[in-house]
Amino acid sequence: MWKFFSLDEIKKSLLMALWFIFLTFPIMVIRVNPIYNVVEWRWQNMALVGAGAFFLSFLWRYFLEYKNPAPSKPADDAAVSRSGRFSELLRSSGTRRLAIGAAVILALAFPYLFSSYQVNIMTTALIYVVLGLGLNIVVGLAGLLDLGYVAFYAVGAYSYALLNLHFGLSFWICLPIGAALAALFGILLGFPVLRLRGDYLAIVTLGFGEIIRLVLENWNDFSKGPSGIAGIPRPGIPGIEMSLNASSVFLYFLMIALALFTIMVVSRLRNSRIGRAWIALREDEIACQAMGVDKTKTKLTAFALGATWAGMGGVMFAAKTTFINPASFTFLESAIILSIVVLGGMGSIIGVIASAFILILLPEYLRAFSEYRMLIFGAVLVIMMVFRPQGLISNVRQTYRFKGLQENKEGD
Amino acid sequence: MSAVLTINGLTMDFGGLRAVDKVHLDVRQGEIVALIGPNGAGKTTLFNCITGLYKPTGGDILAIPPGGAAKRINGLKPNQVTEIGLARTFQNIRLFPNMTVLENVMIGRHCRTNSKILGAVLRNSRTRREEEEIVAFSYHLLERVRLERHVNDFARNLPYGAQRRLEIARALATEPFLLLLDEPAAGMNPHETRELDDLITRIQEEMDISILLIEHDMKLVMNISDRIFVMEYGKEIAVGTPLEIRGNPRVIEAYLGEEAHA
Amino acid sequence: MARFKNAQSLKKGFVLTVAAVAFVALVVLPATSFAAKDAKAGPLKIGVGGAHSGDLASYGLPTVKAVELVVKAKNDAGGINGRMIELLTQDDACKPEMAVNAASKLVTDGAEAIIGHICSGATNAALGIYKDAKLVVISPSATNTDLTHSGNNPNFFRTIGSDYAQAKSIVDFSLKNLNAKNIAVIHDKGDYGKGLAELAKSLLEATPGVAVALFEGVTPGAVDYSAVVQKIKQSKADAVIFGGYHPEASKIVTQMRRRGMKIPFISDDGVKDDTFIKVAGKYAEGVYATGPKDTSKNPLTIKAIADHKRVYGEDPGAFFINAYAAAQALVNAIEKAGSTDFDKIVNALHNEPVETPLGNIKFDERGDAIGVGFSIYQVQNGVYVEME
Amino acid sequence: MDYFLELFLGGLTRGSIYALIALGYTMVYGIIELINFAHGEIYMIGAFTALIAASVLNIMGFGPVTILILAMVLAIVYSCAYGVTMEKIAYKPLRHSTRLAPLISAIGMSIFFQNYVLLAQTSDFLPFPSLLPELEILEPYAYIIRSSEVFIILTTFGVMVLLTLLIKFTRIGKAMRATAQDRTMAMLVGVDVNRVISMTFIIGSSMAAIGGVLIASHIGQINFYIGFIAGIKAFTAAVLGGIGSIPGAVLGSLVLGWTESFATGYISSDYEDVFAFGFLVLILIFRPAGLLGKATTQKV
Repeated sequence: MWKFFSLDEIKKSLLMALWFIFLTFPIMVIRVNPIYNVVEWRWQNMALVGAGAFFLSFLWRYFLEYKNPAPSKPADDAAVSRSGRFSELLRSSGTRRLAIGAAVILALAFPYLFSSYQVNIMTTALIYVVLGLGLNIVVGLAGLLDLGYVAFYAVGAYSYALLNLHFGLSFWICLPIGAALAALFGILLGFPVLRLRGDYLAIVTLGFGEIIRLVLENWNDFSKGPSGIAGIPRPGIPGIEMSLNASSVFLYFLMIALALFTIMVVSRLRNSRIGRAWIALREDEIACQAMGVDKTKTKLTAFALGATWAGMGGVMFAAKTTFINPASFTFLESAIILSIVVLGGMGSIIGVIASAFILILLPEYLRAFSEYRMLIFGAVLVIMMVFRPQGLISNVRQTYRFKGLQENKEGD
Repeated sequence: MSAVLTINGLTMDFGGLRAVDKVHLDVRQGEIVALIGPNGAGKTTLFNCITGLYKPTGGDILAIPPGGAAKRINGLKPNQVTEIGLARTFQNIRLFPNMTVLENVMIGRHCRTNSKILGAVLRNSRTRREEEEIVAFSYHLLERVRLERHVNDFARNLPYGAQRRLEIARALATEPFLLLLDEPAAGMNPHETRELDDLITRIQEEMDISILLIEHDMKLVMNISDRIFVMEYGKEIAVGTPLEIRGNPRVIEAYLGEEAHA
Repeated sequence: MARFKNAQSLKKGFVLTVAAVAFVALVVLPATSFAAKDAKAGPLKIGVGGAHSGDLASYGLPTVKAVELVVKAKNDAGGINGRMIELLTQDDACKPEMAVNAASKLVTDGAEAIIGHICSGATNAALGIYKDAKLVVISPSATNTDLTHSGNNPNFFRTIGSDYAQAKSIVDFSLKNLNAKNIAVIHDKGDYGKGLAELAKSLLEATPGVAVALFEGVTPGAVDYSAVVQKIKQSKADAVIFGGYHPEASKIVTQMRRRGMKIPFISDDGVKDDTFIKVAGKYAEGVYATGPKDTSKNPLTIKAIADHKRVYGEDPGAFFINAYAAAQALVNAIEKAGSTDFDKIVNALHNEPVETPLGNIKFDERGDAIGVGFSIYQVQNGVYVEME
Repeated sequence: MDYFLELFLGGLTRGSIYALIALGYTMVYGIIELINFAHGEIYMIGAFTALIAASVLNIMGFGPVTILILAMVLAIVYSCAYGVTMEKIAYKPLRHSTRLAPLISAIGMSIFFQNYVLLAQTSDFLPFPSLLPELEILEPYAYIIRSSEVFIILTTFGVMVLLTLLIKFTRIGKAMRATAQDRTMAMLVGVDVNRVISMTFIIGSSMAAIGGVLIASHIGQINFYIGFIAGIKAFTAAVLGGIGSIPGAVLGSLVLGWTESFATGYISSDYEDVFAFGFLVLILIFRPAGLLGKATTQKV
């Protein structure tokens, strides 16, 4: 640590500061108003940038060094050995049970401890947990880079809104219908893109997401266009009248139930025949096929299942906001959900849950400096990727114990 | 002895380049057959044609499961070929690095099991039983290739020789009647090669699986093969027992000549 | 054969948990109720919701300042019926999903009436929550016709003309003053622009002898609009009505004029902006745009702007006057109602006129301010001039 | 026929605009296989730098030619500086991690830069002075084509030819090709891979800056979001043409420009982007590697 204050290091930081002063000069210091031909000089910003860059460059180099202790050692192994301790903690069933128990109690008591605003944003965060876990199937497990996941979210939301508007169908009927329609769209998208790999897949899915949004925006007769659909009912229980507060609490518990259901399904799938096939497909498509896995079927199930959760999330979203319009389903939304998956650690359930809470609640609690919220969001994405590219929780696989083996091990 | 694999006049073109030129080859039940030839002779391409990774330009590939009818397999997808009962390993190891050793083998069971999504979610007794069987079967295979101590390790952390053995176990998990090994001894030290020699023979004898292998290690080839096919520039130039091949002047010129240079 | 055991064994618990959650939810729910509305003793809290961050912040922040000015004046004069007013502000960045969170935060924090929100979509999303909480909402800028015309929102009022009123004045002007017979209607596919264009289109179609030559949307931010301009030319339209904002309008007008098309270009409030004139330069000359009636001569307007300059040191931004009027109307209604009872405030808003920069206003049965409407402006020598 | 010709020219302009940005995308992708989502933001920063420089120089009383040259040079310098800094901070530490990590990092950079300019400057649209001279010989054709359009089209093709020559014949070009083929191997035979990647970002950013100045003065206004919209389209164009291929990027951009222009002209502009993306999907179904991309048989 102390070597970071040597003359050499200070010189490096000074250079960095100078570089950033140069870099940010036109944008940070000068502000022009071409309408009135006025130029404003903000010299104080220059000092801020200089000081900030000077100190941050220390931190940057320190943490980068910390990440790669010795240049000879590949970064990958170092990361694994350190994350190992945490993973170990997660694996020991005692701690696990305790943690899960605490989480369940907190989740149940939450609406009675906090205000309805807190309940509301927690519901939003839970929707993203479900979305993150759903996309995790496609990206994290099956390794298919999907930049248009928001399309299925939109399908779910509009299914509920439109079916309710035209046919008066209730939330409870629309939830499975929304999920099924989204799954259908997942398969529809899946077919043409089966042959595409990597980045080609990425741009086509992105295009698909945009197409869905544009159709919703332009086809007024169908979707009411950009002005959206208002007055979508919140879910209720037949026969029980609920106040606003009660219905938001009810929605919260519904979301908890859906999230738990998602967690259960995803964690079971992950260690099943299908789940292993997804992971194998991600790891090596050719070897996977050669081992008897049907690529087409496996990819389509991943797309369809991933889309199903987005569809359910969409129905929930429509029920929560009671108003939807196409502006809620932009590429940025897909990017945020993808960030949740990658930040959490590809394929890790707990990681995805944690990162959904961080990424969705962080901006809410940053309301105080709301102007800087997206700036911070962008920076967090970069910093997380630089210092922890494998995500919060790296790949944890199921372990098996064999009786004969343990005895052997003791003999070692 | 009846054949398990018959290849007639197989041809594979890449653009204007003919990588495999009217090759005839057959593997009989219970045989260990080696396919040798200098680098670039088209051996791996031939493997890829057999296992469905490439679609051959011409010719026939017939797979004949023991006690079953012959099936023409050109143009089938790789997974369909595997389902019929042909399994392979790769020249440059292609394991699933971020899965555990056991899971790698479990993937091989995919085409022999059939639990669906619903089963996986409900975890009903049938699925649980199937899952138990998969684990037991896979563990048993790992014992066979002496990797049982590594079951829960990530495949990427295995030493090189162990990765080769794991690939064989994974292929065996698909219950093939013909195993195709692409340079199984590449990169192994003499001790590991001897172990491999033993392993291949045991697989053939104990599990009654026919084996077709590509190999450069002449000692291994001569030791274990019943017959040897030799390829050069996409063409088949000789067939025979190890003894016959050893004495074939054309092979010595083509193959061993290159060895001498190297 | 080795025996094995699956190390993960807590999946069974999930089913139980789900059941437990459902049970608890059902049992405890009826017990929860509102706690916020009883707090009548403390200060009177007014919520201000709208875009305070992101690219639309410049539309939302002036409203906060306007309300602050009105509230400060009222508090200095002793508050409403002895109660001091306290402001709660929440950002929605003009996004429906954030508006819902903002609205529920305002309700939770005990707001008793709302000024806002800014964008129609966000307002629409937030209204449901306010309606359930029985709070009056007055927006200075949400123009979507359905907000008042649908009849679903008895708690909603606004101090700005509806899109319908604006579309009507655009269409009337085009037909009567410009004698157009074959009109191309273009929009920017957005909430505001497309809504306006749709209304204009249906008004035109309802007029005998008038045809809609073309009805199309342009993609905002696209690098080039020449194809649409060609299409307008091809359609032989004798006027263009554009619904949307100035960045797209200036690109279209520039391309039209460069190609020698001299037909009138009539647009909306989103184009009545000085940036439009600066960007389009000489091509802006002659362009028509609707905007709120000019109230700059009203002494109350002059005073409000002077106050803003004194307190904040700069000229006020968009919707400042509308927000100022909204705050005055709200304060007046609460005062006249004598309480924060929902029905009484609503009644006062409909029946008790108040003197504001927008004139002496009260609200019609749908919630639109009576007498607040639009004028047509034209760019003449580089400035917008109100037409008679 | 006139109508067709005008749509054709409109599509050509549009395509050329996309191409100037798509070239940078395709270069970076070709060398390090990274979808540089923030490339559009570099273009936006180039345009802002030029606007700021031009305004300051204008107030200082410089002539139009000096302003054009200085603004262009400053835009290039700053775009390169931002491009290289971004590479060092957000991509270089990630060279050995999974494919997705740099992509997320790029999305983060894109969001960061947008908000950086939004906060430091403004969210409003700003008028951009038309820096390009009006060509007198084009005066009779003013109703059909503008000088700025001619500049953009010529620059696009000029840049394409120069880049192709650079990559084919110069030392750095050869080093780039080597790095693209096999980074480890290139390193072993003595190619300074870090320098090559920096050079790639410098060239890509310069093109973005040139594009930024030309396009902004053609359109006449900018804000912080222009880079994102144009960037997505340019990326689509690069993939359409076969990402990694320089003539492919130009061809893909032109095809995309024409698709949009003709779809608007003959069908409806309501769905122009739907046509653009739909066309992309269609092309990729039949040619999974894009128009000029090489369909590689995966080696086993």
